[in-house]
Formats: sequence, structure tokens, C-alpha cells
Amino acid sequence: MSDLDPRARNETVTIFERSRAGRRAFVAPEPDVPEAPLDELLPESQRRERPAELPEVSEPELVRHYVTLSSKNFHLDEGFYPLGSCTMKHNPKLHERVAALPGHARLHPLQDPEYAQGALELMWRLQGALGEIAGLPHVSLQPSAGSQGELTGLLLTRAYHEDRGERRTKVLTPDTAHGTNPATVTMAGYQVVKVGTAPDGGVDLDDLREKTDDDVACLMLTNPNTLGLFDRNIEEIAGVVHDAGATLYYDGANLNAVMGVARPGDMGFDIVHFNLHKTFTQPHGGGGPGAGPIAVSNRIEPFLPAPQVVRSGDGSFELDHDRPKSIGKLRGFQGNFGVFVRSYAYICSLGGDGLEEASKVAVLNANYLKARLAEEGIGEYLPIAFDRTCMHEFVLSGSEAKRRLDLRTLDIAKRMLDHGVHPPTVYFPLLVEEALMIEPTETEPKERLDHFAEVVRAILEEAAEDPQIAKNAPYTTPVRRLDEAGAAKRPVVRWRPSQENPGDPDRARKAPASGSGAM
Amino acid sequence: MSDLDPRARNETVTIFERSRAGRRAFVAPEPDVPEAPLDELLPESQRRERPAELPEVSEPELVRHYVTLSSKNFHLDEGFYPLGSCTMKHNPKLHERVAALPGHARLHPLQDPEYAQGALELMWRLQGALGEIAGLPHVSLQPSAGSQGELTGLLLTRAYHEDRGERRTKVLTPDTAHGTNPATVTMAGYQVVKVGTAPDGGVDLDDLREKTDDDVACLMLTNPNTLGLFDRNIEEIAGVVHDAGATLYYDGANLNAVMGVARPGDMGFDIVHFNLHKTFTQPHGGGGPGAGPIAVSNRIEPFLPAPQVVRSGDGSFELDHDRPKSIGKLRGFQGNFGVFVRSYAYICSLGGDGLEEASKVAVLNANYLKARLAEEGIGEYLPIAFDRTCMHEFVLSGSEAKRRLDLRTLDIAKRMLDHGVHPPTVYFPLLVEEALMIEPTETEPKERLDHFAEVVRAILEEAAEDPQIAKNAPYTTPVRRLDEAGAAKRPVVRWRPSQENPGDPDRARKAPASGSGAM
Amino acid sequence: MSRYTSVTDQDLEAMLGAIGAGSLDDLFEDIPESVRLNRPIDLPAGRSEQEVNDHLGALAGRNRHCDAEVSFLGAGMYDHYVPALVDNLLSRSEFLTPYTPYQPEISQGGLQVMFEFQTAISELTGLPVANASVYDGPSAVAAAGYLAKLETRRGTLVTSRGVHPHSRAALRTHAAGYGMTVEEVPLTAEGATDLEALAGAVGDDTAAVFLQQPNFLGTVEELGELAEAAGGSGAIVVCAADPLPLGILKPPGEQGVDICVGEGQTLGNRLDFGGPSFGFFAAGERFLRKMPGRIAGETVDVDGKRGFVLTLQTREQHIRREKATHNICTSQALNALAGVVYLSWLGKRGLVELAELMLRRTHYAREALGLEPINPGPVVREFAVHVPDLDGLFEQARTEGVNPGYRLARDYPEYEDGLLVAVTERRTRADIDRLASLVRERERVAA
Amino acid sequence: MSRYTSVTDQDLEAMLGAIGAGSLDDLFEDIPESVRLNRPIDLPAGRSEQEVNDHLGALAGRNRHCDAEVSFLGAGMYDHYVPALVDNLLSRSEFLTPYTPYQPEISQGGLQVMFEFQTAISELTGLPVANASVYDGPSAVAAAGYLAKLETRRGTLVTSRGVHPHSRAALRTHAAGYGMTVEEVPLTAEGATDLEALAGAVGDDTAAVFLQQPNFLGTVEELGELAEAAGGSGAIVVCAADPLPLGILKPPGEQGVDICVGEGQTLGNRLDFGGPSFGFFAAGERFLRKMPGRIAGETVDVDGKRGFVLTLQTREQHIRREKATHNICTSQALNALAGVVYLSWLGKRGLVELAELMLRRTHYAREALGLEPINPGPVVREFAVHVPDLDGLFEQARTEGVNPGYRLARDYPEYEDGLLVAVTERRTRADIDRLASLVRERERVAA
Ligand SMILES: Cc1ncc(COP(=O)(O)O)c(C=O)c1O
Ligand SMILES: Cc1ncc(COP(=O)(O)O)c(C=O)c1O
Repeated sequence: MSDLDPRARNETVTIFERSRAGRRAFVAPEPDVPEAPLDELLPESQRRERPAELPEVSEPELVRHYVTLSSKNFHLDEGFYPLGSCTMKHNPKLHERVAALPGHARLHPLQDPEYAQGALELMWRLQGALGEIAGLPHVSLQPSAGSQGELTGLLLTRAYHEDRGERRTKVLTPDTAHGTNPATVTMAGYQVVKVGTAPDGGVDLDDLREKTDDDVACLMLTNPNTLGLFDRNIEEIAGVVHDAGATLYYDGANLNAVMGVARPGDMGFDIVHFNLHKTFTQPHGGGGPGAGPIAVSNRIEPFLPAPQVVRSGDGSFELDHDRPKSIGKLRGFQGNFGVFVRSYAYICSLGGDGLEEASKVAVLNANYLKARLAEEGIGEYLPIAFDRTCMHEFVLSGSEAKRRLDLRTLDIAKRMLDHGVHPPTVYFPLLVEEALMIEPTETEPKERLDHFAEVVRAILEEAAEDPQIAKNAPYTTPVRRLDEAGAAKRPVVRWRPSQENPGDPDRARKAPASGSGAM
Repeated sequence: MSDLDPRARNETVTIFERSRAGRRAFVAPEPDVPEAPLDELLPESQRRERPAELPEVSEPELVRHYVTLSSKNFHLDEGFYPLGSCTMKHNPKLHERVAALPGHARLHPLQDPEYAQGALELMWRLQGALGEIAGLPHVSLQPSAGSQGELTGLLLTRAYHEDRGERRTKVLTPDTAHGTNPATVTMAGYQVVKVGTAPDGGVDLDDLREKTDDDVACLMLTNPNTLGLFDRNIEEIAGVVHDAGATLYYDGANLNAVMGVARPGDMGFDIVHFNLHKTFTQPHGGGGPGAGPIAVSNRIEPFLPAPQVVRSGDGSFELDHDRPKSIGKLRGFQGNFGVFVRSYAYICSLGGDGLEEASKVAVLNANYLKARLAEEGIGEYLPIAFDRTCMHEFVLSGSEAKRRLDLRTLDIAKRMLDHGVHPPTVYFPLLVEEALMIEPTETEPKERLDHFAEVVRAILEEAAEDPQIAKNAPYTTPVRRLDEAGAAKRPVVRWRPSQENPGDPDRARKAPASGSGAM
Repeated sequence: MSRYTSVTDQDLEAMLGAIGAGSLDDLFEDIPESVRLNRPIDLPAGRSEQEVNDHLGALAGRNRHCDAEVSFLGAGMYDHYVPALVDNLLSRSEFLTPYTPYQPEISQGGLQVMFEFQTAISELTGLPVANASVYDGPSAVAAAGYLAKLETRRGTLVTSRGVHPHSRAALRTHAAGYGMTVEEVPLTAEGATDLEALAGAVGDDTAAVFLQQPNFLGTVEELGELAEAAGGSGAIVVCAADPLPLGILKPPGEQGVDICVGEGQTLGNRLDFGGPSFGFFAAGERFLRKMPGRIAGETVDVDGKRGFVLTLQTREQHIRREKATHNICTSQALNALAGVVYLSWLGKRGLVELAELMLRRTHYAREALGLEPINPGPVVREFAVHVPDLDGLFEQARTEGVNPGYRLARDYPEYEDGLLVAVTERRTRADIDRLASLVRERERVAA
Repeated sequence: MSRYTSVTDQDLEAMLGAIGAGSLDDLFEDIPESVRLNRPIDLPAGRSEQEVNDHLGALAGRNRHCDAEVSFLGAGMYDHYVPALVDNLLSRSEFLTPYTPYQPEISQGGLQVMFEFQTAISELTGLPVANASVYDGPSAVAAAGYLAKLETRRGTLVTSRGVHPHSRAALRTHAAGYGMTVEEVPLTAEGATDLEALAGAVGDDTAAVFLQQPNFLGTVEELGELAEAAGGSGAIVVCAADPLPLGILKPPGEQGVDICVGEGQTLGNRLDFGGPSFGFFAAGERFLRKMPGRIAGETVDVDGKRGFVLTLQTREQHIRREKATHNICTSQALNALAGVVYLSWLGKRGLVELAELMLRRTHYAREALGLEPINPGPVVREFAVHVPDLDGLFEQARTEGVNPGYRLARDYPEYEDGLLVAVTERRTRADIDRLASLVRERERVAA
């Protein structure tokens, strides 16, 4: 039977197990300098005794190994990917082309600004565009991702308060907040204080007022929040926070809902981070790279990281390292420039109206899918958590499916894999039981949304007859459900040669999972 | 059950069926010239009345459509591809990079040679390398593929004879010849005369002598021939042909066996074609592009196609269009330059020894696999057609498998698809019953050869128990055996909109194979 | 051992052992000593990837490509914008590395692409059937000649001088093989095919007549009239067409043309100094079983599932051998893929928008240059003008990074001072005005 | 409608109908009027792909990249050759477009890549466990500081001035958050970390000590001695290392280093004007459950089939929230993929060959320049020298297309006339000799 199994043909073998002593994909360039004996150049004490055990494979087999691995990934160019909070929008191929231009890809980060004017102008233009979109005047592109943007925001908050001689100790985060928010609070040396959620899904104003005192340094908010709901009371919230002298931080992961419609700055936020790998379509790469630029108000500006890209009188662009009040550097050089190129290209392609259209269609798609999933046969099993018009995403509860069909959200998600669609984000936000967080994004056509609704319906109908099918799903994936508990209990986090000495060219062939049968 | 079927997720829908009126992936650049009314610019008589029915899709769906299609192809970077006579050797990724350089990819074919010196030098160097490898002094890169190289060779032969006042009418081809040889003979206005094969797999010398008269213009030979055997009598053969005043043509499809070991020119051949997409690793692209340069002896040189790349006294490179005796042009411009870039890069990477090593390992791999397939359990069902040391490929006969297992070569090939290896060339050459023509190439490691042998063994063992399994194979491919007879009887060679008028945006949704279920 | 091979010493030993050979050289014993090379190939030693990359980069650096100057060169290949998704899709191993799809069950991607390509070409040309590609435009013209021979058994081919010089050359070269003569019909003083001369040239022995739309000078031909005059005595009417202008031009298939062929480079393919690109070949139903090259057809599998195969292979060399309708085997599948992806990217409206942009810019350019036109009538994408001081213009323009276009004299002695100027969506109004100002400058110099 | 969205008028109507909304704007009713923008975003209008392509091309054209000059710039990122297969693999949608592998059953490609990456980093550093990447080298250093705080609860961090200035800056910036002070230990007159000063600086409140191998000046540090002095009082010894020299240098893990971090750009990543690249983070077994970032682990599925998952997630923000060992979420998976593919391309022997080539060229260059060295001892890939006429050298060199390297004064006032020269396999002997002759020329001018 296993011969009939399409998976039989790609057994799992690591590149290390494919290694055979003597093979090579690399040939060194001509040695053109004197072959001085190494011990004249390196002290014995610092010389490696045996080479690192890297694989020895030819180029053809190296390519096949990674091409075969790639085919085991589900990806955005394959199908629907409604992973809530991740904004899996289409990644235009143009962006990869322009990012690869030698003038971008082969530019050294310490190149004299005089010879990097194009790069600095691109960053300067991107700063301007992000500032306009956020409604805040000053931008730093440096942070490497959203979570580093958050940390930057809190370090700026700290610097701001300390500059005013204040030492505040607490940061407020709603109980719907993404995990990076509280984690960031701790890293920034603050103490987390949770704020509750009101029946309408927004911030519980009374709870907020009660917890906001002059020991509070900041309130971190996502708006629309992780329930996909826009907080109608945003102005009151801003008022409460500002009256207490605290800063208001905007987690920009959900910015894709409001571009051109409303701006965090106009809502009263002091600091905003952007996820360029979400709203501005940097490909996610299986977990990065991304970039988390921040935009801030005038009172925060003095503390921004160094260097800043500035335009000097003669119209040329400079890197300003001389920022006495700056919090310093979060990372090396000027940030993830390669990401800036893609996001800038995206902004150029869409323009102002295009960005506004993107947000409006994102919200349209979410509300349409929400309506389809409220239909009879689905809605009674997966009720919407907070029944309001949603923004770019929405959250369903699997509570009823669990109660009435003995079907957990995890089972529904795993069964989706057999249907060739990526499951939504599950079990987040925490306050929704058996949550399914669904974000279709604006680049999905109606057919994909309809198909997803039909898949959900089919899974629920199937479960009504036999829940076991979903409980044992998936069936058609390269592997089936994996033993995660076992993996954590006895962690195997690197490959090790089997018994035989690693030098033994035959080790791989002897190794269980390998051998020619593994081709 | 179909839900469990991995194929359910990629229904077959053409890009035309995905079309929805109003969608677009293309946005036109700013119109920057006066919007003159079209009827002032185009006569009514020549204006199109209704637009061509091209698909209307967004970029994201366009990308997904073709990415999904691509995943239905088996390819060389996925696994073993021993397709006899096709030399499916690894295609180095470097070649795609250098071919894409703007200086190559964006160079206009009519650019003044003064501004195309790099391209002309590359062609000149490639000509030199091919001449040295073939052992013939003059090279034309113009032919687009092997078969056009063959036609060029016969047109040169015709011009050569006519220049000497002779009108010959016949061309000899062995019965083992590839189909393009006789087809070319006819296109070149000659008559095909078949020469038989001797018991040792070489040309039947007696038959050759008998059929070689002064009406014979040329003998087209492949050496090693399509049986993978080197003709030991090549010198006698050349003698016979030359004594009759005919030319000796070398079909270079099998050159991968003898680079650096023996040269067609030294064997007495007058004209050689190369398949750059075989021996010199131009990727096959699912059926091209390729290139079929030719190398010729001095007596043939005057008739070579125009233009020729020449080096002038001052070391600069020119295109010589002034060739009074030239047969003219086979195609546009200078040939498939993009292919030349890749093959030249390949020659630079390997160098003289590397090319020789390539041939030697190709022959080693073929003989090793031949030995593995002669083992008990395989050899008795798939005997070797001509039991000699083979060169880069060899031919087995499925006669015994058919007789003893009721298993046809076609069934063996189809069953291989379930094992994730590409079948050999089947039912060619014609003189071998139920032929399997196997060419592993030098870039395959021993493990892949061993695995292939095990696959063949497994298929034969399985068939011994139940031949039906193979007869109904494949099972795990995107589609199973297809109705080719039906396709030829009622040819459907283009998509047509269903009943509804093509303009109807809903047509695709209504079309049977389409609709959202088809995502 | 090279970086592309894998035979370790252990492998070599084991493999020779299994073969029963003592050494690698034993495997070559069938090759007579007398024909052995017995010396290393006389080529430079192999180099590292980095060195080869740099060497090829240095060569490429000595070519002036279309981004390095403002170029109005056309004459058969044109500088169009190729969208990034074409490069990305063509770089996928799944499309780049397979052979011709002989095993349809594992080649549905490539086969469906061929089917979609055939559909798109059929739509553009207005003819019901198309193949999956031939080598290029000129060889497509030659292939049409061969088909005409097989179909009509007549002896002569007649072609307008408006057909691309390379197409006419390829036609002559091939015709010399299959034994036909080629006659040319001149152009009128307005640079269009001479209707009367054409009518006069066609006779009972004419197997086929060749036209081009737009013709080599960019003239929009009166295709209907010409086809009527050409087809009268039973000759097959062949039209070579540029696929992009077909977005707004009346399809040849609607004007009495039997076979429409053409150069596909303009459809998402690179210039590549002349190749690889692809040729397309579309025709009336009756020619289906005489067409050259691969044709994909729709069918179903044993489960009734929709699928595609190479069909009507009894036309082809590997089945019919000397009786094949053409000898072509490897053609241009990857380039045709670029073609259909590009056309799907343009889409129904995009193709029209692009063609109209080209049309308008062509006419704008002809006026802006203010030179005496060779073909004063309707033109698209290209036009020809008389330039009093052609050498002077080139000399100055080239030093200023402008390439004025193609000198007609090379192929048309009758247009001694002729310049052929091509315009695409890549050449902005500013580019055109720059060429125009150069022209005026030369005029001042001359005056 | 933009080219990335698909809502036709029919779609819009149908969708609003299903929603029960009258218009798109109805969907935004929750947003208070008072915070609405109510005007278009003030940005240029959208442009066609061709126009955006040309605009970005024009910007890129105004940067002088490493192929446009002979550059000896290093100081943290280096111009290494990236093999073509890395670009090709990274361009595959299968690797480029997925999110973090939250669904392991359909993410085995990405997860196995992480596992292989962790193995390669473990081999290079000589430490048993590694994570799947952090942002970059400097933030990896800062992350090690945070781990040290969680582990030791001590208050100060001590760093050698041989650690990259950006790493020290990032450490200070982060430490200001998690409330620790950072002390610096000077370099000796030979440009190595001052052993005694280091020993003196370390105390009972020292949470971690930071070293770099080779250090910022290219000096090969006596890591063993330093680690011994540093670790004495229970401080965690952290070493930042350049992975390529580790091919020939004794692994930090074998010399008493607890945590080895570093910048991964040199492993198959582009320069990209500073990012994205990746940082790696390797440590002793005991730190496994305190590591930052993703970690892939091997396991089996319900059929007993080998597979990989994200493991030990209880360290991470999405599970542990405020108790997480770090806040990192999105990291640098694609860059780490480039890293492991590059290392597999180099292979066991290639890494050594490349590192030895760099070592020899570095020493050759230092001699060829004939300038007074700042760090006369063993160096690899980089070295520092005093240049009497630094401005003059730069002025002339830049006009001749040579970039002499990095001016140390920017980060090290103590090396006012200091030049940091980096050498890779991209800089040939000829390139080095060219810089040397420039240096001598300046000396003649000065004399
Ligand atoms: C709401 C929210 N905040 C913050 C983050 C963290 O962003 P990053 O992954 O770029 O660090 C995410 C990403 O998942 C998010 O969804
Ligand atoms: C022996 C032989 N001759 C000629 C050819 C024709 O070459 P091409 O496909 O390049 O026209 C082939 C290709 O299959 C072949 O194998």
C-alpha cells in the first residue's frame, strides 16, 4: 500500500544524512596569495582541531534537497491563508525584482551617504509615507519587527518620562492583547496591568479609569483590536490615558483595516508601530524577515533611535547620528532596508487611493466571509464572539461545535488542511472560548471566500455524522498530527550522527531514516 | 472519500475559466501623448471589432494559477529523470543568473556590433570551444535545436554537392536513427534509405556498402548510437561514405558520452550538430528552448549560414553577413543567444577536464545501472538488448516481462510514476521490442541509481503477484492514465466558453469544471 | 570531482566492482585507439562559480543594453516591459527543468499551459487551431511554406517585400531544401504591399502567398484585399503578424488568411540578443493534421477527470519519421509559457490599452520627428522615414546615449537613407522628444 | 480596482447584499466621525508596474554598490559571494510566502530547515543547542544580556570594547529597559581585550561578560583565557562570533563560552544596506528553556513518521505572555534558510578552504599595505592600521573607484587615524595590490 502513498516518495532525510565524504557543491576561487603556513598566521590555541561537520553534497543533490523540502510547505501562492492577525495579503513579484537590484542588494550599510543617496532617499520617502498614513510627524525605520517596535515604543516612553523626572512602573494592556505586548512590557522593565474587555468587545472604560493612575507609563492598544473590532470609545480612552500623563501606544498589526479611513495620530496615539510584513506586504518568509518602524508625536521625537535619515538644506540626504537624547540603537545599522524597498514599492504601486481601497476591501471581505459563516449549518456551531460589524478580521467561537458535535477548534483546523486551505489563527484571543480568528485580506477574490465557507460547512456536516474523521485529520499532508508533547519533553533540537563516528562516510547510509530508499 | 484525496484540492480549471469581467493584473503606464481618436489613426477596415477574449484576473490569482499548475509537473530538481537520449543532467542555477544579466537579457539583436562586443566575444569563444570538442574547425551557432541543426547539415550537404555540380537524391539513416533524422531528410528534399543494424548493434557494414552509391548525398549517424553503443567500425564506415563522395553527418545528441575521449571530426565526420540543451545543460523548459549549433570541416565551411561571428585584425568582433556561397538563414538574427550564455558558462565551470570527467562519469553511471538491472529478479524480465559495455545510456527489452508477467513496458513506466521517478524513454529505438532506453547522466549520485534499481525490482515483484496493479497505474499522480485515442479522434485544442456568450462575466462560474468549488 | 558530479572514491570502487571493470578507461575499450583524442581538451581549466559569475558579468558589461540607452531599435524584436511575475514563474524548477511532456500524468502543468497558450493565440489570430510553438517568427514562416508544399504540391512561393527580411531569407533557405522557388512582390511608393503586382505574381503554381501585418515598415496593410487577391488561384494565404498590435487590428483569420504565424518575443520574452523566443503557428481547421510541432489536447483520465495530452502525434517525427509534417522536436515551450502568462497579465482590456498606447505614440513620434515618411499611411509600433544626414544623426545620437533605430539600407537598397523607428510603452514622450530634438539639431548643422 | 484586488461591481453588490449593508462606508460606522481622516491620503497616485520598476531602478542607480567599486568596507557586514542557488531557492513561493509554521503538518519544509540550521550553528559554535534565528548580531547580543538577567538576577553587564559598537549600543539600549548597567573593558595596545582589566571589571554582580571573536579590529582573541577570567565569579560568558572564521578557529563552546551569538549576514545573505540578515543564538544545554525565539524539534506523527515541530513554546510570548523569556515573534526565517543552504553549499571542506583563503589574504593585505598596524597580532578577515593621511587617501581612492575601508574614529576616538580593512574571497590579490599602490602614492605625495 505504501507504494500507492504519494508521501512514500519523499522520506524525511536531513541534509546531514545525505552527506558523503568527498562530495562538494563548492569550489574555491584560485588561491592568488602566498600559501603561508597556517601556524604562522594563527596561534595553536585558537585553531580548530576538527572541521565542523557540515554536509558534503553535490550541487544537484543540494538543490533537490531544498526544492523537495519547499514542496512540503503550504504557502500563500498556493491558496487561501486567512491567518488572523497576520494579514496574509498577496506579495507582488515586482518587489522581489526591485529588492534584488545590485544598487539595493549589494549596497554596504556603511557606504558613505554621498554614495548611497538613492537608498537614503527611499528611506526618507518611506518615513514620510508612513507618517502620513499614521498621522504622526516623526518616523524611525530601525526596529526589526513589530515586537521590537513595541520595545522601542516602551523604551521611548521610559526615556520620555525620565526626561521629565518621572519614574513610572506600570503599563496597561487589554486582556485581548497579543502576547508580544505583555512580553514587551516585562522586557522594558515595566509591570503589566491587565484591563478588561467590555460586553461590546472594546476596552472596559470603568476598569481602565480605575487602573489608570500616575504610576502608569503607557497604555498599549490595538485598534481595531484583536477581535477585529474598532473601539468606539477611543477618544475617551485617549483622554483618560493622557490625563494621567501616560503615553498611548498603537500596536499597528491591524492597521490594514483603517488606512485612509482613520489615523492613529488623529485618535490620540503617541507612538505607533507598523508591521511592514503585514500591512505593507513584505513576504513572511516562513517567520521573517519583517520590519517594525515606528511613528511618534513631537514630544517623543527627541528620544528616537539613532541614526535618523534627514534631508539637508541642499536637498541631499544624511544619516543623523548626533541625537543626544536618543535611546540609542535597537539593532545594527539602519534597519531592514531590504524590507523597506518592498514596502516602498508597494506604496508607490497603490498610491493614496490604493491604500484606502486595500483597507476598504479588506473590511468588505471580512464582513462578507463573516456573513457566509453565519449562515445556517455553520453559524449555530461557530457563533461570532462579538456580533458587530467587524473590521479586517473577526473571531468565531468553537464552543458550540465542541458542545454539540464534540469537535474542537483544533480538529476543525486540522481537517481544513485536507481541503487545501490554511486554518485561521486558533485559540487566540484568549478570552474567546475555542477561538477561530479569521482575516481574509483584500487580495482574496470572492470565490476563495465562498470556497472557504463551503469547506467549513462540509467539515461540520461531516462531523455531525462522524466527528472521528476530523479528530484524526489531517490525512493528506506530508506528515499527520505530530507528537508535540513528546518533542518538548525530550527535546531533539539538532541532528546527531548515529553511533558511528561522524567522519564515517557511510554513517548516513547506515542511519535509520536515510539510505537509498529515502530518495 | 474525495475529501481525503490530495488531488481534490487542485481541480483542473483553465486561466480562461478563472476570468471575471472587470478584473485586471495589468495597469497601463500614464498616457503621455495626445489622445488622438483611433479612427484617425487606423482605417475602419483594419480595426478589430471585439477584443480578443483574454482572461481577466488579478495578479494574486494569476500567480496562484500558474504556481499551482507548476506543481503538477515532475521535474529534474525533484528526482531521477533517466529519459534516454535526452541527457537530463543537472541545470546549474548560476546559468540562470548570468543569462538574466541586463547586458545579456536586454540586449537588442540588432545592436551595433561596436556596442555588443561582449556578446560577440561570448559567441566567438563558444564557437571555439565547440569546435575543439568536436574536432572540426568551423562552427555556426545559428540552428535553434538539434532538428534544425540536422536540416542545416543536409542543406549544407546539398549546397556542397551542387557547388560541385552534383545532384544527389538519397540520404542514408540507420534503422536505429532518431525520428528527426528521416523527417529532416524529407524536409531537405532527399529520399530516405534505411541501413540495417548488425548483431553487435552497430551499422551493418555489408548493407551500408550495398546501399552506398554516388546518388547518396550523406550518411546521418549517431555515435554512440541510440542503443548507447559506440560503433567500433566507425573508420570503415567513414571510408565507405567518403569513397562514394558523400558527407558523413554526426547527430550530436549523444555527445555526452565521448567528450574529451574521442572527437567526431577525428572519426571522419564532416558535419556535427550539438544539442546545447542536452550535453551543455540548457534547461529543457518542458520542451525548449534549446540550440543546435553545428561544426563543419573546411570543405563545408563556405556554405555556412549567415551571419558568422568573426574576429577582426584589431581583436574586435564582427558579424560577417557577406558570405556569397552561404545557404542563408535558418531563422532570425544570431540564434538562441540566451542558450549560448548558459552553455558557455557551463564550459567555463567545467573546463577541459571537467567535460572529460562528465563524459566518463556518465558512462560509469550508465554501466553501473546496467549492471544493477542485470541482477537476478530484474535481468530475466528486462534483458539488455545488446549485451556490450554501453556508453552513456543503454536499452533494455521488456519482451520477457511481457511474456512472463503479462506486463508491458508502458505498465512498468506508468508504475514508476507512483515511485517518484521519471520513466526511461520507452518504445524507442524501434528495433528493440518493448524497449526501455535508460540514460542516467553524470550528475546522478549512486544512491539514486540504486533506488531506481530497487524501484524496478519492486515493480516486477509486485507484478509477479498481481500485474493489475501496474496495469492500472499510476494512482498518486495529479491525473491517472488519460484517453489519448479520444483526444486524437475528437481534438479539443483550445478552450471555448460554454454556451453563454463569452462576454458574460458569469460564464466561468457557470462552466462545469469551474466555479468556486474549483479553488 | 566537479561540483556537479558525486562519485567519491568509495563509490567509484563499488561501481566498477559491480560492473566488473578494472578502471574507468576499460569502459571505453570499444573506441578504436586511432580515433581517440589521447590528450586533454584544449580549453581553460574549470573555474569556481564566483569566477565564472564574474567573467560572464564582465562580458555582459561590454554590451549596451536597452536600459543603458534610449533605443528606438525594433525591426522584429522590441523592448517591451516584462512583468516580474513572468521571471518568477519561469525560474521555477517545475517549469524550467522538465523535458517535453511525454508522460502526461506527471506533466499536467506544462500540458495545460500549452492548451491555454493555443487558446490565446487562436483568440489573437482569429483562427481556430494553433500549435504549442515553433522556434521563432522566421522559421514559422518557413514552416508555413513547407505545409503549403505538402498541402498543394505546387512549386512556387510568393512573398511581399513587406515580410521581415529574415523571414524571407529563412523561407528561401528552407525552400532550397524542399525544392521550391520564392518570388518577391515589391512595395508601393507608400510602403504597402503592391496589390496589383501581387495579383500578377500569383498563379496556378503558387503554393502560398506571404504577407505581414503590420509589415516590416510598420505599415498597416489592407489585409483583406491582399488576401483576396492572393488566395484566388488556390494558393494558401499566410500572414506573419505581430501579436501585440493584433489587440486592436482586425484578426487575419477574419480576412481570408489561412495561416497566421509570428514572432512571440514581444509577449513577455527577453530580447536576449535575438533568442530564444518563440514562433506561433495558427491555422484553419483543415490544416490541423498537417501542422508542425506539438499540440496539446483536452481529454479525460480513467476516473473521468479532466486532463491534457500531446495529441495528433501521428503528424510528428518520432511517430511518422520520414512522413512527418515537419522535423521539429524540441521547440520553445518555456518561451511560450512566458507568452501566455504575459497575455493573461495584460488581460482582455490590458492588451487593447497597450496596443492603443503604442499606436498613439507611434503616430506622435512620426509627427514629432518631422521627417519625410517612407510610409505615410497608417502605422503601428513602427514607421520608416527618410533621413538626409543619417550617418551624422547616428554619430551624434550614439554619443548621447540615443539609438535612433534601424538603418533600412541594410535590407532595402531602395531605401538608401531610410530609418526604421520603433516605439513601445518603454519609450516615453520625453524619449521621443529627445530623438526629435537631435534630428532638428542635425538639420541645423546641415543647413 | 487595483491589480492586487478582485472585487468587481457585481461582486461588490452581491457581497454587500449578503452582509446586509448599503455601501462600503456603512462598514466603517463604528469609527467616530471626529477621528476620521475625511480626505484622501496625501501620497502620489498609484503607478503601473513598469513605472514603479523604473522609479526604484533610478533610486538604486544612485547607490554605489560593491560591484561598482573595489570595496574594503566591512566592520560587521561583508561582501561575500552568494551562490545562485541561494537566490533561486529563496525566490520559491514555498519558502518566501508562508507565515511562521504554526501548522506543522503543512510546514515540514520550513521546520526541517530550522532544524538543519540549528544543527549547523551548533556545529560551528561548538555548543549543543541553537535557536532558529533572532533579528541580527547586535540584537542577539542584547538578547543574551536579557537571558543573563533572567538567569542570574544580577545587575551589571561587562563588555570588551572589542565587541562591535552596534552590539554594545544595542546592549545599552536594551539594558536601560530591563534595568542593568553596562561597563566596558578597554583594548590593549595590541588591539586585543585587556585580560587584567577584564578580570578586574568582573564581580559578584556581573551577570554576563561579552567578548567577540575575531574582535571588531579583526584580532583573534585568546578566547580561552578571557573566558576563564570572565566566568570566574559565576557570570555568563557570551561571545559574539563571525561564523566564517569559525571554520578554522577553535569553537567558543570548547573554550568556556556559555552563549555564542553572532551576525549571520556573511552566510549567504545580501548586504542590503544593513538588513535583513539574521542573528544566531547558541548556548549550553542548561539554557535551552530560557532561549529566545523559535526552536524546531524532531518528533514523530501518529503513524510514527519522522517530523518536526516548533518546540519549547512555553518560553514564548504567545504562550507565556509577560513571563516569556523574550518578546520576539517574527524573526528571520528566510535569512536563516539562506544561511543553512550556504553552509551546505560550502560543506565540510569548503568552509575550511574559504576561511583559510580569507586568513591568508588578510595577512597578505596587511603586509602589502605596509602601514603601522593597530593590531599587530593574529588577525582574520579584517585588520586595523594607522594612516597618516587618511582624508587624502579616501579622497583619491574614492575618485578612482576604491573604497579603502572603515574609519575607526567614528566609533573609536582613540584610533583617530585608524582604518579598518576587510578582506573576503571577493577581493583578489590584484584588488589588494591596487589599494597598496594608492597608499604608497599618498605617501609620496605627503613626503
Ligand atoms: C496584534 C499583534 N501585535 C504584535 C505582533 C508582533 O509582530 P511581529 O511578529 O512583527 O513581532 C503581531 C504579530 O503576530 C500581532 O498580530
Ligand atoms: C538522437 C537524437 N537526435 C536528434 C534529436 C532532436 O534534437 P532536438 O530535440 O534538439 O531537435 C534528439 C532529441 O530528442 C535525439 O535524441
